[in-house]
Amino acid sequence: MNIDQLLKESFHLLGLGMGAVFIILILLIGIITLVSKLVPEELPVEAAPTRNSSTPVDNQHIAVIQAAVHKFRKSRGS
Amino acid sequence: MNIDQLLKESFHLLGLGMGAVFIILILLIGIITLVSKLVPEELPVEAAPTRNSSTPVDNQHIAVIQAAVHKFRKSRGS
Amino acid sequence: MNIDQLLKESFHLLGLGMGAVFIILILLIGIITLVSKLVPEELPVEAAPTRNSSTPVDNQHIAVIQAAVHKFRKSRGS
Amino acid sequence: MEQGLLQLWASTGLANFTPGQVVMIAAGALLIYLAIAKGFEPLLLIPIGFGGVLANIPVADIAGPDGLLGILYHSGIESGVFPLLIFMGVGAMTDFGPLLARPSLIILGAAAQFGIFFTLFGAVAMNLIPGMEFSLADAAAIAIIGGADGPTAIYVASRLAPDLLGAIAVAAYSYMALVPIIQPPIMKLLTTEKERQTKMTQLRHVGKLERILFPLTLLLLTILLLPTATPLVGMLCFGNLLKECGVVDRLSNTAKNELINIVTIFLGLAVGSKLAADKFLTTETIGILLLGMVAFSIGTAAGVIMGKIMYRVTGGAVNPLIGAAGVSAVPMAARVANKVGLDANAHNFLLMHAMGPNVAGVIGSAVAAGVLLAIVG
Amino acid sequence: MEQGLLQLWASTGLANFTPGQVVMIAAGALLIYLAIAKGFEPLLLIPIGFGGVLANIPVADIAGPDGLLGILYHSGIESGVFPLLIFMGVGAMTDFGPLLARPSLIILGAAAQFGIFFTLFGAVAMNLIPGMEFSLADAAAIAIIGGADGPTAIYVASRLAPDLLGAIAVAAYSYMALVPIIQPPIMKLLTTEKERQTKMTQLRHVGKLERILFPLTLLLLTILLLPTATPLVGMLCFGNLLKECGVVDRLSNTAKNELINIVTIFLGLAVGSKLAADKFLTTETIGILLLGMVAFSIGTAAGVIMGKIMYRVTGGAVNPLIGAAGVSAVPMAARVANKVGLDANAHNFLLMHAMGPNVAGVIGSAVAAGVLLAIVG
Amino acid sequence: MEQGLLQLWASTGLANFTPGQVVMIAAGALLIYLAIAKGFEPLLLIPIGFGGVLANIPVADIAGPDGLLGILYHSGIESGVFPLLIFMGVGAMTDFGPLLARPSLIILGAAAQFGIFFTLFGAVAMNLIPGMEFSLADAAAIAIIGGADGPTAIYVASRLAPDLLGAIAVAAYSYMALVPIIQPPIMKLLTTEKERQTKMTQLRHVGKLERILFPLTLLLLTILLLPTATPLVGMLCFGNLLKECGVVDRLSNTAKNELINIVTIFLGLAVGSKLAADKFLTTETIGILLLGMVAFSIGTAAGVIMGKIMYRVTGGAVNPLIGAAGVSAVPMAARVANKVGLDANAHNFLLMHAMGPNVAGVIGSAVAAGVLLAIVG
Ligand code: NA
Ligand code: NA
Ligand code: NA
Repeated sequence: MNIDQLLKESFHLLGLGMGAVFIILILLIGIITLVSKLVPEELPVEAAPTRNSSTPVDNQHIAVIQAAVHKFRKSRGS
Repeated sequence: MNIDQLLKESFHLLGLGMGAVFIILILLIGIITLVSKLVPEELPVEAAPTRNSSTPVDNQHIAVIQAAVHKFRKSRGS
Repeated sequence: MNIDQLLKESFHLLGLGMGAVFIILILLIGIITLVSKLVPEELPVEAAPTRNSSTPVDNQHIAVIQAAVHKFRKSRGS
Repeated sequence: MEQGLLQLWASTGLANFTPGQVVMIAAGALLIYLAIAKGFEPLLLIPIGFGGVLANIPVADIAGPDGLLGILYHSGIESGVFPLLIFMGVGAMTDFGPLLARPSLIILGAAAQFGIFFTLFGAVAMNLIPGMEFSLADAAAIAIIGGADGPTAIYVASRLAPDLLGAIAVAAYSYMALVPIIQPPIMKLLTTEKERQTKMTQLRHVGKLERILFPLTLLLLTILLLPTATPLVGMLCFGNLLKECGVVDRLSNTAKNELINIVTIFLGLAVGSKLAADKFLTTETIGILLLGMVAFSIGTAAGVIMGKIMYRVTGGAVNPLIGAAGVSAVPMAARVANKVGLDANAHNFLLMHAMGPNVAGVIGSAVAAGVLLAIVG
Repeated sequence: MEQGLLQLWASTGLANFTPGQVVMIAAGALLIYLAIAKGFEPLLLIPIGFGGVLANIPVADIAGPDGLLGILYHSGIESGVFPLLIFMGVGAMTDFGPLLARPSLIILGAAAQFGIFFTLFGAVAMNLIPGMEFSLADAAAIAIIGGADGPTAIYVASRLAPDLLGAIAVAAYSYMALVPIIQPPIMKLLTTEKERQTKMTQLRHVGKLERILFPLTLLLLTILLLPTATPLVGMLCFGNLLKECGVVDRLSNTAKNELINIVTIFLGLAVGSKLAADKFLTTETIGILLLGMVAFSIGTAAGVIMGKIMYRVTGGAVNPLIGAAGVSAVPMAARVANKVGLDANAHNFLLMHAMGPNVAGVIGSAVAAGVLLAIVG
Repeated sequence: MEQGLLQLWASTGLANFTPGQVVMIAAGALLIYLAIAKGFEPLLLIPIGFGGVLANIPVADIAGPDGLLGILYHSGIESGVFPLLIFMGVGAMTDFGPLLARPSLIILGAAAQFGIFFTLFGAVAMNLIPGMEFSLADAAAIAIIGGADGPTAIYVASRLAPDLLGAIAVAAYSYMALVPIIQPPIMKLLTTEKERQTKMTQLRHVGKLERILFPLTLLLLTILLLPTATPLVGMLCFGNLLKECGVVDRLSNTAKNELINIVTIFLGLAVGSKLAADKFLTTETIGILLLGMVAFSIGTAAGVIMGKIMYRVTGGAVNPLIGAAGVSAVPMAARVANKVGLDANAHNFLLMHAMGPNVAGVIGSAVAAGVLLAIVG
């Protein structure tokens, strides 16, 4: 392709590309808005921080902490 | 293969397959039983939870705990 | 290659190889020494153990510890 | 400009969809829905379902030889690498302690494999129905669904009937998720209330040395008798040895966490590539779904019946319900046995007792796979 | 002996260096310096810079087809696998909540893509300069730098102009690192003090179901309209679905941690292989660096101008600064918007408001990439 | 039926074993035993031993081009990728601080490489024994065992003598595990009680900038003088830079944990594939095992002798024992030096002082590997 053809092609691409981007993202806005209307409102509870029960750390924690508390207790002579 | 041959073949496979499964798993039962007899009994100690010494968490634990205990101490005014 | 050539070759390799190893490692000593002179001395602070803030463990720690301390407190009847 | 617009339109999905692709994208979405909303084996069915959606996108050719899914399929499933690595991870996760504590229950895991070989028979018989055409290799690959073990099914299907792999994997994982629905009626039908109430004695302690020797002896036995099963059994044993030997925890932890997670994502997507409409939307798929259900049911029944035999033989020391766990579907089938046991007697905890037959079922299916690969492959 | 010494000398770097290799090793070291000392996108630029050094070592041929970098390039970038896996990880990390809370702001992420297509134009126009020779494919690959999104740029370049990939990746990541320097003057030039002081109302809470449906609807839309964008958009949506569905946390955690880390190391090194002197030290590279800067600037300006339009239309409810975040460069550009907003009004926190356009920019760039691949590829 | 039984029997291991395979399965089991019960480098020797078992299973052909081990070998070892990734992980784990604190001790890591080149000589001389036939490339690959560094040995062997790789890797890791038995007698023989009691002054603090500059300068030096060593040295330096630069901790953590674990599993299994009976059970293997032992001993002796020279030159400031750590075998050899030092003087802690020569030995072996690859490769 010579430079003229290239410029013409890229002019086309500018139009097509920005067109596609705007069409798709505007449709996305529409869909999101629609979905947010259709979906029943949820309460923003966010609940208590659910701890992942699969981690083996917790028992270790507790062991270490118990040891620490025990030591502290002893050091206080109680 | 026509359907007759196929049926014959799969009948064979049914016999061979279940035969192999039962033979191998029954031998496995035998071996496990034998091994459990040969291996000296272990006491089900399960010991104290051995901590993996390569984890860098422990020192952090202790630091955090010390801080917590310290804070607690202070808050009790002792 | 016959055995004579092989022995000659490996004799060469012995010389070249140990030569290369010593030259490169001695140059490395020189460079390290030079760099250590050029680089401004740093104080060996090592600071407080900087905790990686991306780990989600800390909050868990604190929660667990608070629970432990709370329990301990209660058990002491204070 | 107009030409560009035409070119762009010609490259839209709308202009290129085949009806089959639309159906299969809906099917992929259904799998995702079932996985998220109903808890159907989400670790596998979300990647498989999503892979199925991606595989049916027109123009993009993501499941083609140069697309991501095609590359994953070629390098990981065609080669057999992914299911074997999953099996290694399963080995690193599996506690064979209950099986070692009471090895006689292994026989329940053997009986449940009857589902596999009966289904093989059924699949071949289906050829009598016009429109169905299953070769012996096809039938064997379908039958392995009865093993109730995902990686085994995928491994065998990739070797014997790659074109059916998508349907086989979907059926295998779907029925595993449906185990709590499929099994209880069969279990209740075949057992009496009194049998179901049977309590079992506590399991003995199993020492470390026995645990280490187990994967090695299992592998040795398989080597001697059925080497075609050794890729599967070998990787299971390897993972378990890493776990039990106690000196390479960093390797066993990686095998059962990051590595199995990575491979699960890749395997799921790659299996999804076989949900392309032209391969999946055939009458064969309906046959596979039907046969898979039969396989699970027969396997469950065979396990329970063997459980009843053991109940008699041991004078009531074995609860026949745990026979159902012999199909594998680890650990779901063991939980189902526990649940049905609790329904009969609220103080009857069968879970640990069912784990033995449950993991024995994994071994049993791998052995069955070895026979199929040896004779049919 | 002498022969051996000669052979050894002939195999030293000193005896084999080309001037270009020396320059490129220095360039690699510069990237490493900028990454460590100046914080320029270190996760990518350290591996890329180091890969660039390794690629320019004489004799060793590490970037050749049998060298480590060449193997990584061939298997991970030529195939498209690495950028797609990174996109999956990005999806598993991305919170689309702010975008869902106020979807109208997505339009800002669309406007900023103007930088891409204007640069395409500019790249083609550069052919007027003697010594520059860019094909349409080259120009499209360069233009995508304006998307301010690393994996998208690498993916498109690997498909349209692999020879330019090194320069394009370096430009993309460097300018992303320079966003805090490039954007503020443009943002201040185009907005009034009053506009910059605009406060925005708090975002609404977004429920779990909306979050789960979003990746699925986004993918569906892309399938229908622009399937060539579905590899990128699809993997982004897949990662996000893993994150939001809540039932496969072990997969999403692996996708956004270990897996993306491993792929980042490999991708960086492999991109570095394209910094080999003979491919990199060309006049084209200078053109690419210039055009990349233009792309970022135009994209920023287009985003801000669209922000001003929204400011008018909404009667001052939208702060135009957040338009600049539409270029993506996640999350840097959103932080810059927040910073410039704080400069104008110390109580004006725009970060969460800018995150919507910011992640919309990722989608926008992927869509733009799809158009380029559809028409030019 | 009979035919099927015959077919099944014909596919058992029992019917297909060659005596060599039986021996090699026993050898694999022995490696596993030594790894678990005696602590012989279990991270590598368990996967290698298990891989050796799998490789010698008749019928299954797991080490063949389409088997799992064959695929891992082809894609990871033949390509050189696995040892290089291991080296990256080693770099990310290695603390070069002690080496930087007292660089003169690097010379000990140089001297210990004498074991490599002397063994090369010995391997060639072995050709005088009837039945032994080592080419120069074979001899070089065997000699590198003296480097006491697993990935280096595997990398060199995969390039120069792939058929010997199994024996070389097994020898390298076995002797590394045997370092606490091999080294002390040699160390005690060559040193006086007084020398062994020598205390060393505390190491200076090494700043962050020196640590960052070290991998870069080491790489630069290697590029200038010995580019054939740059794949190994480069990846070591890359890993170390990730660690020391402090801005990409997520990458260095992955490199030294999950990634190195995954690659270790794969590398071990793949090396095991080279324990197939027909390649391993040769008189050459006996030669390799003998020569490997010689290499370790000579290397240790050379390091200690250089230590004695430094003891003299520095007027007793260097304990000659730490010279033995120069063979690498990180960190075992450094611990051995510490242990022997403690035996002579219960208050003499040499560990940190021995770490410098120890990691210098890694670099020294990589340099030696570069020479061998340059001249012989
Ligand atoms: Na099973
Ligand atoms: Na963008
Ligand atoms: Na060494």
